[in-house]
Amino acid sequence: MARFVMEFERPLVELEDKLDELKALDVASLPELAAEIEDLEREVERLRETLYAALSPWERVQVSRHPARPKTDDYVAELFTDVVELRGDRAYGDDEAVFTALATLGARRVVVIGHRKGRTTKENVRRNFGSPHPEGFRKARRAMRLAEKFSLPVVTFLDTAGAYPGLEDEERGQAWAIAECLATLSDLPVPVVVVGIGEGGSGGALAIGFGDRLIMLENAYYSVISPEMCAMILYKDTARAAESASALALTADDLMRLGIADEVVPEPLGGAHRDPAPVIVAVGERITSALEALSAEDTGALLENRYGRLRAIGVFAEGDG
Amino acid sequence: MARFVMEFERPLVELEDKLDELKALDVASLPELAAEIEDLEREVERLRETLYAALSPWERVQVSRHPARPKTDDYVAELFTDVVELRGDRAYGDDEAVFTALATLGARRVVVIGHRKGRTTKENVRRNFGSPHPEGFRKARRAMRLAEKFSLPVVTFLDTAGAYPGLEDEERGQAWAIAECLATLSDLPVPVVVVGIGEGGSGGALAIGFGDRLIMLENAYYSVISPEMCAMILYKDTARAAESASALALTADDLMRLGIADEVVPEPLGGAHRDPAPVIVAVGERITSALEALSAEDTGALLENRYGRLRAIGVFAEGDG
Amino acid sequence: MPINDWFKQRESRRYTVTSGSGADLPDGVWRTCPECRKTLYQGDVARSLSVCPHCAHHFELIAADRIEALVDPGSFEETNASVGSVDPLRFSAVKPYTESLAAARESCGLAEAAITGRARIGDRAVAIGALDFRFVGASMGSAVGEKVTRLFELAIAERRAVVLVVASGGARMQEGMLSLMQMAKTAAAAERLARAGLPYVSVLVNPTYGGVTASFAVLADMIFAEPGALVGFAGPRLVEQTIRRSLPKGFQSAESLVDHGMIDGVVPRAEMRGRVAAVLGYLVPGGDV
Amino acid sequence: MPINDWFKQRESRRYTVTSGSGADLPDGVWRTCPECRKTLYQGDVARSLSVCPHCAHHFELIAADRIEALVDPGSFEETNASVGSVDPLRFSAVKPYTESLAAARESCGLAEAAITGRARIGDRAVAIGALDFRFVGASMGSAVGEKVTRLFELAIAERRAVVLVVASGGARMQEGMLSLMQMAKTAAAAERLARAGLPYVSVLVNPTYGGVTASFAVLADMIFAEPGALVGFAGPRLVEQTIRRSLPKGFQSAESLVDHGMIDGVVPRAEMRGRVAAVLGYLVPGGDV
Ligand SMILES: [Zn+2]
Ligand SMILES: [Zn+2]
Repeated sequence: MARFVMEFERPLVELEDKLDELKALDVASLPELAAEIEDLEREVERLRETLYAALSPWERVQVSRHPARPKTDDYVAELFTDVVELRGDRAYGDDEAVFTALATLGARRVVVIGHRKGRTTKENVRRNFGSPHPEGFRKARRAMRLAEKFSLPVVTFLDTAGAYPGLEDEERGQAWAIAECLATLSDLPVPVVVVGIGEGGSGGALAIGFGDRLIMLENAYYSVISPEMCAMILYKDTARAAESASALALTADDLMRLGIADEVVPEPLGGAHRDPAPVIVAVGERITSALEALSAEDTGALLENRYGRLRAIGVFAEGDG
Repeated sequence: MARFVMEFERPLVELEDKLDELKALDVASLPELAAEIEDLEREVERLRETLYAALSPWERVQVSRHPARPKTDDYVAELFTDVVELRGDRAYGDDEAVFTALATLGARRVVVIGHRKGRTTKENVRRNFGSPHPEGFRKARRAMRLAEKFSLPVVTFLDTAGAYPGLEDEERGQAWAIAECLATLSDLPVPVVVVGIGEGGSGGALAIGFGDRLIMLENAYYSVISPEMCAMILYKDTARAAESASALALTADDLMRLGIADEVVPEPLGGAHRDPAPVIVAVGERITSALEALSAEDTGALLENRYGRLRAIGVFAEGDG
Repeated sequence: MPINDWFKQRESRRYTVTSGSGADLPDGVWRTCPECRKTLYQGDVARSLSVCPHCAHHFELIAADRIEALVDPGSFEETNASVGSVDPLRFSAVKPYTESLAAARESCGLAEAAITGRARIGDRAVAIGALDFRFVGASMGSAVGEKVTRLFELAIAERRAVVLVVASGGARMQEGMLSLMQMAKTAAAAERLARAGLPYVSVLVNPTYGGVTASFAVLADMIFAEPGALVGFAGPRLVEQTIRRSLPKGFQSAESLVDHGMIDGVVPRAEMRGRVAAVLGYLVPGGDV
Repeated sequence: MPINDWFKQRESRRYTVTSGSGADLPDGVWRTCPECRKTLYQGDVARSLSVCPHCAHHFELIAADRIEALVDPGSFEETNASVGSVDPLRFSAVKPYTESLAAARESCGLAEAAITGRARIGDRAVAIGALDFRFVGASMGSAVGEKVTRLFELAIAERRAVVLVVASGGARMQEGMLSLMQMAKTAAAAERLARAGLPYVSVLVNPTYGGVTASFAVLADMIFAEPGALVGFAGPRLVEQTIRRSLPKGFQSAESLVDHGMIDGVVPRAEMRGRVAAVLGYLVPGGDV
C-alpha cells in the first residue's frame, strides 16, 4: 500500500520528504549541507510536535480512519489466544464486517465482538469496509446470547463508519437488528467492556458499543452522525466537516467530559499507526483490569450499574411549569 | 371453482350425474321413469356408503387435500372472535403460508398458529399453497414466544403438504427454522393443542405439530413423507402412492394406534367438505375441553407431561448383547 | 429562549389536548390534499381524524391529537410535562440550537418533542406517549430519551402496558453523543418492561427514521403503522446515493414493511384505537375476557 | 434377522472401534479418489484419517472411526449398544424393512445407525455420538431417536457436554410417524440440555439431510462441517424439480452454508478434534484456563 498522507499532515510530510532528499546527497562533498540538514531536522521535529500535539477533532477523525491504524484483527491477533470464530446469524448470512469469537485474554475466557475493517482492498470488499449488514448485528446478538449462556464476559471493539445504508439492508430490517442488539446488550448478565479503537459511527457502533466500561483510544471518535453528513445537513457542504466535528463533541476527551467514556488510552504522537505495539499492549492491560474489577461484582449489581450508567446520560431541564 | 372429483369417487359421481339427468326429464310424461329413478337413487345411496364407509389411507389423503375441505381460515372465522393477526418474522419477510394471531375461543384468549392454504388460485399463490418458507416458521416461533411471554395457550392447525423445498428456502435455512420451532415448542410453558385438519406433511407440519394434545380429523393425515415421494423412492413410480399410503401408517386411526394422536373427530360421509359446519363446531368443542383440562395443570407438570409424551414415542428393541 | 423563561411564559398559555387536527388551522380554512390534490374544508378534515375523505391520505397529526385519538376520552393525564432540552454542547451552526428549541416551543406550545402520561384504552390502564414531528423533527435528544425512559419506568412501577406513537427524524445531532446514547437508554428501559412481562405496542407514523427506529420504536410486542408511513433506518436519499440507482416504488412504506416481515400490519387511523385496544385485551395481565 | 437373534449372533463378533478407515478394506488394497481420480494405497488413506493426500477429498468414515478421531485415545465407553430398531409397522415394499435391518447389521456389525457413549476430549468429559451412513443411510427411526435422546439425558444427568457427528439421509420412512416424531423427541432433549446450561457441538459430515438436519443436528451451540459435506433439508434432486432449473455450483455444500450464516466453519478432518476441544474449553463449566 502506498504511504497514506492525511490532509493536515501534508506540510510535515513535504518537509520530511525534502529532508530525506538532502540526506540522500553526498554530505562529505557538500560541507554546507550538514548544517542545512540539522536545521531541517529541528524544523521537522518542531512541526511534528505542534501539528500532532493538539489535534483538532476533525484531524482526530482522520487519524481514526487511517488505513494503517491497528484494527480489530490486530488487537485480536496480539492480545488473544485460542481464538475460535463464531460465524453466521443462523438465518441469512455471515457478515464479515462483524467479527465474533471465543477467545482467551491472559487467563480469562471471553466472547469478542468487533467491527472488522480490512487491510487490503479485497478484504475490505468482503467486509464491506467495516459497515455491517443486519445479519452482522444478528450474528453479534447470537454471540451475546452465547456469552450469556456460558457466563463469558464480552469484549467489543468499535471501528465502523456506521451500519450500511443499503437498499436491502433496509429491507432486511437494519433498524430492527440494531435495536435488538441494544436491548440484548442492556441486560446481558455478564461483564461487557467496550473499546473504541477507531471509528464509532452512530447506531452501527452503538449496537455493540455500550456496557460496563467504555475505553476510548485517544484518537478514536464516537459520534451520533459522521461529521461529513452533519455538515451536509447543516451547511449543504461536506467540506465543512471540520466545523461539524468540533460541534458534535465526538472525541475521546469529549466523551470523558460528558460522562460517557471511562478512560482514554494515549497514542504516540501522530496516531497509533506510527507505533501500534505499545497501544495494543496498553489496551490489553485496560481490558484486563476492567474485567478484573467487573468480575468481582455480582450479576444483579452489574446489571443495575449498567442501567444506572445509561440512565444517567443526558442533560435536560426540568422546569417548574 | 368447478366441482372437484377425487379419483375414487368417479363411479359414484357418474351415477349421481345420471340420476340428475333423469330427474331433469319430464317424469309425468314418462311413468316408467319414476321407478328407474327410485332404483338409481337406492344404487347411489348404496354405492356412497360402500365407497365412503371405509376409505383406504390413500383415499383419505385425497379427501384431506380436497380443495373444498375446511381450512385454517374457516376454523378461525367460525370458532374465534377478536382475531388480531401477527405478521412477520422481524428479519426477512411475512410468510402467508403460516397464519399467526391472537384470538379468542369462547372465553379463552389464545395464540393461533396454522398452515394456511388458499381457497382461490390467487390466494394460493400468495400462500405458496400452504407450504411455508423459513420465515413462516420463524414467524410461528415469534408467536410462540409471545404466547410464552403473556401466558396464552397455543392452538395450532396443521394443513400443509410440507415445508417448501425451494432453492432459496434451503439457503435461508429451512432445516434451522424448523428445528428451532421444535425446540421452542418442546418446552413452551403454556398449553399447546394441535389439530390435524388436512394434510400433515413431514417436518413442515411437525414444526407446529406436537404439544399436549393432538386432535386428528378422521380424514386428516400426518406422515413422515408424502405417499407419492415414498412411492418414488421405493418403486420409482409415484402411481404406487396408494400402497405407500397404507404402509406409512399416516391416518388418524393409525396415529391413535401408535399413541401419537389423542382423539379423532369424525367427519360426515365423504369428508368434511360435504358438510363443514358440524365438523368445525366439533373441533371447537374438542379444543375447548382440551384447553380446559390442560389449564388446570401447573406449568412444571405440563412440561413434564409434554416431554413424557414425546419420550414415549418409538418402538425399538433393547437386546441383551 | 432558555427553558426556565419558557416555562414562566407558558403559564399563561398551557397547551391543551385538542381533538381534530390541522394543528393551528381554524375550521374555516381550505387545504389541498397532497395525495389527490383535492381541495378540502379543514372542518371536514378535522372531523375525520385528519384523513382525506377522498383518497384516505393521512395528514400529519400533532402529538396531543395522536394521544387523543387512541385513549378513552378524558383519560389522559400528562407526566413530566416540564422536561425539556437544554443545549449541553453549545451547539451552533447556521442557527444556534437554543434558537431552534425556542422556536419549536413557541410554535408548538410544547416543552419537548415527546408528550407522555397515564391514560386508559378500552378501560385498561396504559402509559402512553407520542412524538410531535413539528418539534425539531421529533428528534431524540436527552429530554425525549428521558421522557420515554421515564414512561417505561412508570409502566413497570404501576404494572401498565406501554403504547407509543412514534414519528421521528432520528437522533438529535445537536446533542451529539448525548443523543446517540438515548438509543441505548430507551432500549434498556423497553427491555426492562419486557422482562417485567408487560406489553408494549408501538404505532409508527410518517416519518420514522434513524436512531428512533433503531431503538425503542421497534422493540414492541406488536408494531402497527399508518397507511403510507415511511419507516426506516437510513433516509431514502442516503440509500439512493449509496446504491447509485433509484429506489423501488413503495420503498420503506408501511405496506412494504409488512411484506418484509417488520411490522404486524398497516392500520388506518380510524381503526387504530380499536386495534390497539384489541391487542391490549390479549396482553394486559388479568383474567379471561 | 430379528434383533434378539442378531444380538445372540453378535456375541461372537463384537465390532471394535477401529482406527483409520476404509471400513473393511485391507491395507494392501488400492482405491481411486472420486475427486482427483488418483489411485491411492489404502494404507496411506487410512493413516491420513481417510483424507486423500492429493486433493484433500474426505472419504466417508464409519461411526466408530468418527468417534475415534475426536476423543482422547481409549476414552470411549459405549452406552446403549443394544438398542436397535424393530419393524413396528411391518413395513414391506420391494424389500421388507426387517431384511434391510438384518443386512445393515450384518454388514456394519452394528445394532443401529447411531453409536453413543461417554468419552473425554482434551480431558473434558463428554457424551458423544456418531451416525453411520452405511446403516440404512443413517436414517433416524425409533432406535436412533432413542439413542440420541438418551445421550442428551445422560449428559444432563452427568453434567457433560454433548458432541455429535451427524450424517443422515433423514427420517426413516419405514417407521412412518414413529420416525417423524423422533425429530421432536431429539429436539426436546437438545433443548433440555440447553436449558441445563450445557454445551453441545455438532459436526456435520457428508451427507446430512431431512429430518435429522431439521432437528437435533442444527440445535448445537456451535456447528462445524467437514469440507465438501452436503447438508440440507430437501435433497438436491427435489429442489431441482421444484425450481425447474439447475442448481448453482456448491449448493448445500459446507462452504456455502458458512456464507449463508448456517454454520460456524468448515474444518478439515485433521483439525476437527482440536477445534472441538477448543470450543469445549470455552463452554464446559469450570474455572478459567
Ligand atoms: Zn386526498
Ligand atoms: Zn483426491
